[in-house]
Amino acid sequence: MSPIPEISGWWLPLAVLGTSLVPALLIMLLAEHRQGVRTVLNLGAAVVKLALVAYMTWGVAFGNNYELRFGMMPGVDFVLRADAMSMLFAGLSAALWLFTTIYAIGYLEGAPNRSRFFGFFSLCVASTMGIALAGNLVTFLVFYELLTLSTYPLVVHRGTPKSLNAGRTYLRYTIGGGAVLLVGVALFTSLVGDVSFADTGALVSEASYDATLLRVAFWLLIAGLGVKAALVPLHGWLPIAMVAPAPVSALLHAVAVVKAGAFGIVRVVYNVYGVETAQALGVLFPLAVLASITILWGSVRALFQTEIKKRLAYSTISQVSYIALGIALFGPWGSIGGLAHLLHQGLMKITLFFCAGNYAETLGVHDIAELDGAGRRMPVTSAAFTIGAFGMIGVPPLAGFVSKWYLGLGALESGMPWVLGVLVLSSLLNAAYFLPIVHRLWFRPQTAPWPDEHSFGTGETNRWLLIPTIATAVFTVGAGVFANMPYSPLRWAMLVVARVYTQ
Amino acid sequence: MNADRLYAYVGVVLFAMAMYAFLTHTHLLRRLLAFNVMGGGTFLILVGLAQDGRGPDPVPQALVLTGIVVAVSATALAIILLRRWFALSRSTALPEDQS
Amino acid sequence: MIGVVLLVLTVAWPLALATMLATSAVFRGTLQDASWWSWLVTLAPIPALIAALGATQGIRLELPWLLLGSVWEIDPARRALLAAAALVWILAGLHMRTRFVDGTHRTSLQLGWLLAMTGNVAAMLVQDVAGFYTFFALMSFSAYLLVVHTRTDDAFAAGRVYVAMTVFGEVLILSGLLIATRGLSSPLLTDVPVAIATSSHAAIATLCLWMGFGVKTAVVGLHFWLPGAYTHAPPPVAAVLGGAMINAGVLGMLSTLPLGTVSLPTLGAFIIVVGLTGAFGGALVGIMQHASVTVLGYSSISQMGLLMVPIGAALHTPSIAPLAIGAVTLFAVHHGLAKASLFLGVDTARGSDRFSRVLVVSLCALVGASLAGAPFTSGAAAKLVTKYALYDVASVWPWLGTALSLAAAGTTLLVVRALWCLAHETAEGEVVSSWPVGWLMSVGLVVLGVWSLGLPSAAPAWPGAEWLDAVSLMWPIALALVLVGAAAWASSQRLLPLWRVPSGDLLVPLRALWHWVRAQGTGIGRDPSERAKSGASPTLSGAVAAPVIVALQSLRARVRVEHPARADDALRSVAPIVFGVLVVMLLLLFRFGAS
Amino acid sequence: MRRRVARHAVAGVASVAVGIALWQAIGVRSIPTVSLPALVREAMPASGVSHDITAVLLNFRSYDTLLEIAVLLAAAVVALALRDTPRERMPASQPYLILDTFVWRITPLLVLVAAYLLWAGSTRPGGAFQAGSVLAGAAVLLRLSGLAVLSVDDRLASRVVVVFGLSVFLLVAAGTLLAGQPLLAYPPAWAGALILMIEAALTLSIAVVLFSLFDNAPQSRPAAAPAQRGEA
Amino acid sequence: MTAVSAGQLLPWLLVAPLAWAVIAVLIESRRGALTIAVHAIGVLLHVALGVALYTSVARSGPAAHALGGWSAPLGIGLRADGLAVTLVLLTAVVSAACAVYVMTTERAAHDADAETPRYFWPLFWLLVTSLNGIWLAGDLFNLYVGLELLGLSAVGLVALGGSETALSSALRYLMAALLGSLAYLLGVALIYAAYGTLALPELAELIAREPLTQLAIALMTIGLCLKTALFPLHGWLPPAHGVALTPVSALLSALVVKGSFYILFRLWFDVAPEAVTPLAAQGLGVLGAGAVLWGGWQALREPKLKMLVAHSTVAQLGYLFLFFPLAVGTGVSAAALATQGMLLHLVAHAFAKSAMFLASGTLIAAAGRGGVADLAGIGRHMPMSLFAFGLAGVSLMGLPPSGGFNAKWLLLQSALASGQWFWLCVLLSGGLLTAGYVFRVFRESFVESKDSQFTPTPRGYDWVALTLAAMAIALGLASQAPLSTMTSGLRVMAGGT
Repeated sequence: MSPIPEISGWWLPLAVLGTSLVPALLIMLLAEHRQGVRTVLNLGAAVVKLALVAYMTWGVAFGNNYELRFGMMPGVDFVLRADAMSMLFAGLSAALWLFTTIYAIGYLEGAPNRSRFFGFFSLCVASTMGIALAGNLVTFLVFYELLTLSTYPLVVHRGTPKSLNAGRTYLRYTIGGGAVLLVGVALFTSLVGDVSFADTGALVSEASYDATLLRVAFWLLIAGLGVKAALVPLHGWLPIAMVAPAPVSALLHAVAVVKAGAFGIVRVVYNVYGVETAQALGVLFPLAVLASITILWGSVRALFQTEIKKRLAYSTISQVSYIALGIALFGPWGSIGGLAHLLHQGLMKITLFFCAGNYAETLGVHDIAELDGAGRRMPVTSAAFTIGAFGMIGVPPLAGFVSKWYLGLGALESGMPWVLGVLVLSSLLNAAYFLPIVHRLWFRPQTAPWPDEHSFGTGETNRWLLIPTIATAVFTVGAGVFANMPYSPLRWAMLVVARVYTQ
Repeated sequence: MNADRLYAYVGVVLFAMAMYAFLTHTHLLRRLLAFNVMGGGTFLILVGLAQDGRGPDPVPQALVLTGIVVAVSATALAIILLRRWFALSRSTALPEDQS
Repeated sequence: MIGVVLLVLTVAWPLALATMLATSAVFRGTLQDASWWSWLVTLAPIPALIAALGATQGIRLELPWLLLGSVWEIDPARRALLAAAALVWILAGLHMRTRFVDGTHRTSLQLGWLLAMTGNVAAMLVQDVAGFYTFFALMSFSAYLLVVHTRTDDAFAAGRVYVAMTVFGEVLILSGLLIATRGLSSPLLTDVPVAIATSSHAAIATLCLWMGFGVKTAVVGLHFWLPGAYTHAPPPVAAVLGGAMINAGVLGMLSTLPLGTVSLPTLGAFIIVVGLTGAFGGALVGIMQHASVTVLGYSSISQMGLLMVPIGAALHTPSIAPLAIGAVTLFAVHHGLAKASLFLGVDTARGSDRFSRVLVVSLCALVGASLAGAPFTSGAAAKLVTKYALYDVASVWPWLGTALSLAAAGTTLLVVRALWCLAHETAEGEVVSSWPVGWLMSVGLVVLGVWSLGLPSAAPAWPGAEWLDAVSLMWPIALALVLVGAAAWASSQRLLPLWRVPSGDLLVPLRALWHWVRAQGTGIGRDPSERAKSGASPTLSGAVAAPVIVALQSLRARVRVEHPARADDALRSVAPIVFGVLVVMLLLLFRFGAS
Repeated sequence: MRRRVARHAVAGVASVAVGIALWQAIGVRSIPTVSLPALVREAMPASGVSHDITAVLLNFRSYDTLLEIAVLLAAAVVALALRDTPRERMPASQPYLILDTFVWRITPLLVLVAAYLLWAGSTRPGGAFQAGSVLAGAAVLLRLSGLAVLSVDDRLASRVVVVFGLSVFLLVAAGTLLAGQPLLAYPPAWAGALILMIEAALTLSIAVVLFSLFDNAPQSRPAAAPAQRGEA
Repeated sequence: MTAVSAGQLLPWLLVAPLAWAVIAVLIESRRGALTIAVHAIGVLLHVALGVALYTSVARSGPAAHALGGWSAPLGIGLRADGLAVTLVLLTAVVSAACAVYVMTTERAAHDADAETPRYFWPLFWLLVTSLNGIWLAGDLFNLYVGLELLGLSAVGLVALGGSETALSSALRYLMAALLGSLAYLLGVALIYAAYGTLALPELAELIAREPLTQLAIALMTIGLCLKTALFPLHGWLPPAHGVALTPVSALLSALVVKGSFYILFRLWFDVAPEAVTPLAAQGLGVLGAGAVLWGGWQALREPKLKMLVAHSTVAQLGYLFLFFPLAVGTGVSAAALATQGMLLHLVAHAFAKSAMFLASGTLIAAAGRGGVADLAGIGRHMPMSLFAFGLAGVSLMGLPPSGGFNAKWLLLQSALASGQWFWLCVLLSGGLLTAGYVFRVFRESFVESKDSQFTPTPRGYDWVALTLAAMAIALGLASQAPLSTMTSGLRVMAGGT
């Protein structure tokens, strides 16, 4: 059945984790000036990890199981396991990590504290990998918290009062969320026991448990995860955390933090409760409402932002909730849309943040108003930004369209046609806050000198910054144009969903 | 009431009184004295109660001897610290007890 | 095989050109300045034209990996529209070529031109929903580059409205498609009407789709973008907007609305009413305009309003759908070519001296006659076919024929007004030095009649003698000419009130309303602190939040205080008390804790 | 002031409560079933000494005593650590005839008493601590009377004496272990001798330590404060 | 080593450190290489003994040793069950780390300021002896002597600082310790009077619920609580732990306070489960909750780094007391979970807190001053120390993966299993407060300021702290084995009281 030899691949998840954990420690120990070694370590680890993840994905597609399990404490196992769902997230992280690493190397050229930065950067990805591969709630929690810790030094990296305050806010939210999540996990475990994630839900016979307590546990879990997923009203940290360096923002928004929350919600609904049980418990509808509110609120707030990164941040709040929305739409289509958006949003948002970083690094531009004419000065970056923005709006053939299409189908399928209205409204708002930027880039003449321009020889900006930007933009297009190709995000989401529904 | 029982009761009274003193005095030397009296009370109870109604028992007596050495050591240590403290601060009470 | 290659080239060739152009721009190349390159751009739709003209048997290509699974096909029913679009693009391109070579903002112009063109022709040959939607969007958004080409404030204002409306249209289309095709993962366009027919939300889906495409076809109420865009864009751009891209919208309607599959009487009637409103309203507002391009723009609104009538009728009475579709196709092709020709004429006139201008205006009058439906023109054919198609619904709305005729009168008025404006406009804009080949060819095409392009084979039996019914064709024109005469006389006597409806009609009050709303809602969505900084008056929410914020801040202040932990000191000084209390407590707990 | 009242009130209540609780509990207590005295009597022959308390102290519960000596050492070490450096010698006092004579007469007597107490410990009340205390008392007396007594200070010799008792005790303990016996399990034949040896060593050390605790107690004059170290 | 049984190993754990205490006194005047070498050998030996004993007991079950060849109740028994040997090993490891820290100081001593104070080593070894004595004791009175030895050597170590604050703290500590010991001793007296024996195994068989016994347990409980610095009797702890030398603080917080707690645990759950009452357990739980909140709150406001860590100890000790209400009067599974959680917390806190103290000391040494605010900008200079501090903080906060998390998890599960939701809130708020004060330190350290000056510190400091912190973390991934060793044979695991 499988063309891959059926190896007992317990070491594979470990290796995937190790490829960022070990470099993280090594890099932290590295002296500040050893730039060459650090770069090699960073990129080498990223490439190796990507290869491992690709191999594992291939294996999982053919039904192989890679599992590492040992007793963590009485009654609780530490489980790393690669199933289709985990590869969805692991693939995203591995791929985007490579780009972000390249980007960060360029971004931080000559900046202080690079060893610390890249150390925690790698640690952050290790946590993301752990979140992806976690095979039960407790293991998930382990890496979820590790993520909080490893991102904090990145958020406050600049060490300015502003970033330190942002870090404090960030912590208040995430640590608080972690605590709530802990209670949720503890409550669930005390009700059901330490159960591993299963395709159709770990909760075998919900009838034997107290439905009210199950609901309470569900909402505790969602509340805990909702902080990172930036569900309104738990989203406050995200715009503030924007003071971090651009690669960090990219990482926070596209790959790591918000995605961890969203992915957690996915796990809870599909692999812990099981989507059918969740539907039976009646928790999906409120979740959809919550996600919808978040989508709209984020978009509305984004409209009023004058800083590029802040606008992007609110956009993230809005966009990430598409994932939660897709999950909450009972039925395969909605699920496909939500899961595909997990990947698509990552690609698009990381592109946008790369671009924002490029503007900041090359031109010193931080405010939207300063972008006039940037398209002429930095055409490639601006093109990438345009692609990302259009993708966010959901313009075909970009990735965002594909997600929206399936979300829309899901909305109708699940009997919540009003969700379609939310999608429409959100798209309009997206257009309303993205298109003016695009317009400024391309159609407005430059009116004032750039605030802080750097020259990078012939190219429009540092090559390390440009290449990942182009790559993710190309992927954004590719994920849409070739949505129906095997191993495309969409197809992988379909594969996952095929395993999630029992009927 | 036999002698041993009496020892025990006296021990109780000593202990309670010394405890009162320990808790109310702020002068460290007084406290130390109270501690020693408390210890005495305890030793009385230890020996008296153990022997009450059962005749002489060498074990509690040995325990008390050990206890005395320990108490002496503790007292000596306390006095050393106290004198040093007094030398440095010209105070006989702990900082929080100085009005 | 050649057919498939052509099909691919139709889309890939202009896309490849666009890619080359972008690459050149990034690397600061000079490709966009080259004369030979401008020819390539101009003639980029050639594969499309060849494919459309040559594909008598139809060509089909399945690309399952593309998007959600794509199917490209030129079927006989669409050949005419595709060919017309390709032609319009080529002819307009000939007018644009000088601008390509030495106009301002060459790169973005060429890029927009190529992309919009690709989207336009591809939308006409893609059969799957996602693909169609994709290319439709590509066309719509790229056209923005063309609309704002002059980079004037007016152009930007027009562009903003254009984009806003486009986005609105896009999401409506998306919603409509989603509602229509629920449960279908990668549906084809042909599935849509069928799916709507069985859907319980047929009316909603249809309405969404109609409105979505209605933005592109400037249905009244969704037309706000059109006057501005036509006015402020270069006339050849208006030509492709009004001659080619508009037809993509028409095609969208024809493909997705459940024409013939389900009866939606109310919606059909509504569409007819809206259409007629557009037809007459467009004419009424149009004749009060002062720029030829604007008048022509309103003419488009008016014409498209007319076009809605058979569509609405077909929704109302499914049985007439085949005829109606044929009529609409014919109408669209005719209108596209004629309107493009007129715009190109404007472009030509603007670059001409006074003498040549007379010539230009007279030739334009020929085209205008066709538009007005004068006998022996393609307009007449379109009109008659339309009337024929509506024959079956005459019992429901007996006044429909009259209304259509009256509308023709309106069209005539508009044409006259446009020509009048054109004749009186002072030469402005870029002077076209070369011989206006494109325009002349377009005039030729219109005059020779469009049906030689190959009418839809699915068209109804030809209404033989009826279309020679000159009276029914002529009286509206005559009426219009009388009116024109009267107006001219009144004008010379200064009897005519100087009404001016600003270009953009309803948009003006809407815009005012928007500004008012914005002014009211300035505070919405801002951070409270920012609001406080800006000195805004306290709001209700602020009043509610204030105590909470104060409490939190005082709490924070307490935490922040960095002095020795006094509380612990206090506790330490009462340590004996605490010990005593605890002793008593514990004794009690042990003594009485058992029960 | 309020706090003072509260302190007295609470301390009174607590003390009375403890007292009453103890009083009551003593009144209703039951006689234990286990009788250690009987066990002690049983084991006396093997203890190596004839006095039961000494047997308990240095044989049955010798481990307690070992730790107790460690406690004493701890105090001594702290005293050494905190002792003033350089030490201000106590000024030689004026010679007081009566005092001097008394001291000179009584010191040998005290040493003798100590020796007796030590020896008697195996058969009747007495033992190392009592002996050591007497010795230490003699030393204190000498010091107070201003007579030359070596101070117990940092010198190696002092330290050797301080740990001498514990060292012997430990050596015996280690010896028993190395002999494969339980800790401090004296061979019955040697028990008496070993105990006496330990007691003797302990007496010396206890005396020195007790004296050093007196001798090294910091003076109350701030001038003598050593340089402060470490954390402020 | 194979031939030596655990029973034979036991006494060496007392003899060896005591011998080194003697040696330490003898070589006190020598500084430098000799001292380091001698004590290094002692430390290695101690660790080796600890490991040997642990493996032996973990493999073949509990061991006992009748001291002097006299079996209890006449003699004193030493007994080594899984819990005791785990704590012995813990003591060996943590004390070794602290010793290495001190040796690093001695090696790097260029100026007198950095020198170890005189007579540190004898007190250190006495402390270790007393700890081992307590873990392995099988006799109530012997525990008293052990407690006193522990208390006096700890007080001595605090006083070694020599400063005014050090002395007042030491005095306060001593007074508390003495009062606590006396309360305990009185309890011992009553127990002996009631049962005629002091041996724990016998007492466990004999003890019944009667007024005298209950009074004795109550007195011992209050005394031990005072020595464990249970809120609100904790007043002595923060100054003492905060002012002591860095490695001393680490020892005190990691091990010393655990000694009295250990006795309390043994008393309540091994010796006299019949005599304790659920209400009293709830009372202790409430005080524990108070400690968690109060300690955390104080730490949040504390301007001095080491004091902050000391307040944290108060809070963390509170968690230990949450165990009582969860294990007394509840079901078997809840009690078992609570026991596991508490024991794991004890161990994890020992590692984490010692690491945190050592890291703090290093940071202070680098900054030259002890305020949290003085750390501004230290992140760039002392990344390793901060990393160790952070890892330790992770465990203290109860964030995974760490021993602290697992412990908290088990306590949570126990609270849920026994239906006592209230403790859940306490556990959570405690974690949040901990996060608050840990990140206060980080916030300062990440400040990028150019003007602050930092002295470099020996690398060894960081490695020691990192090792300890890493152990606290590793405990989060592999807590199964130590837990099963620790809980094997405990009565409370078999059934609640």
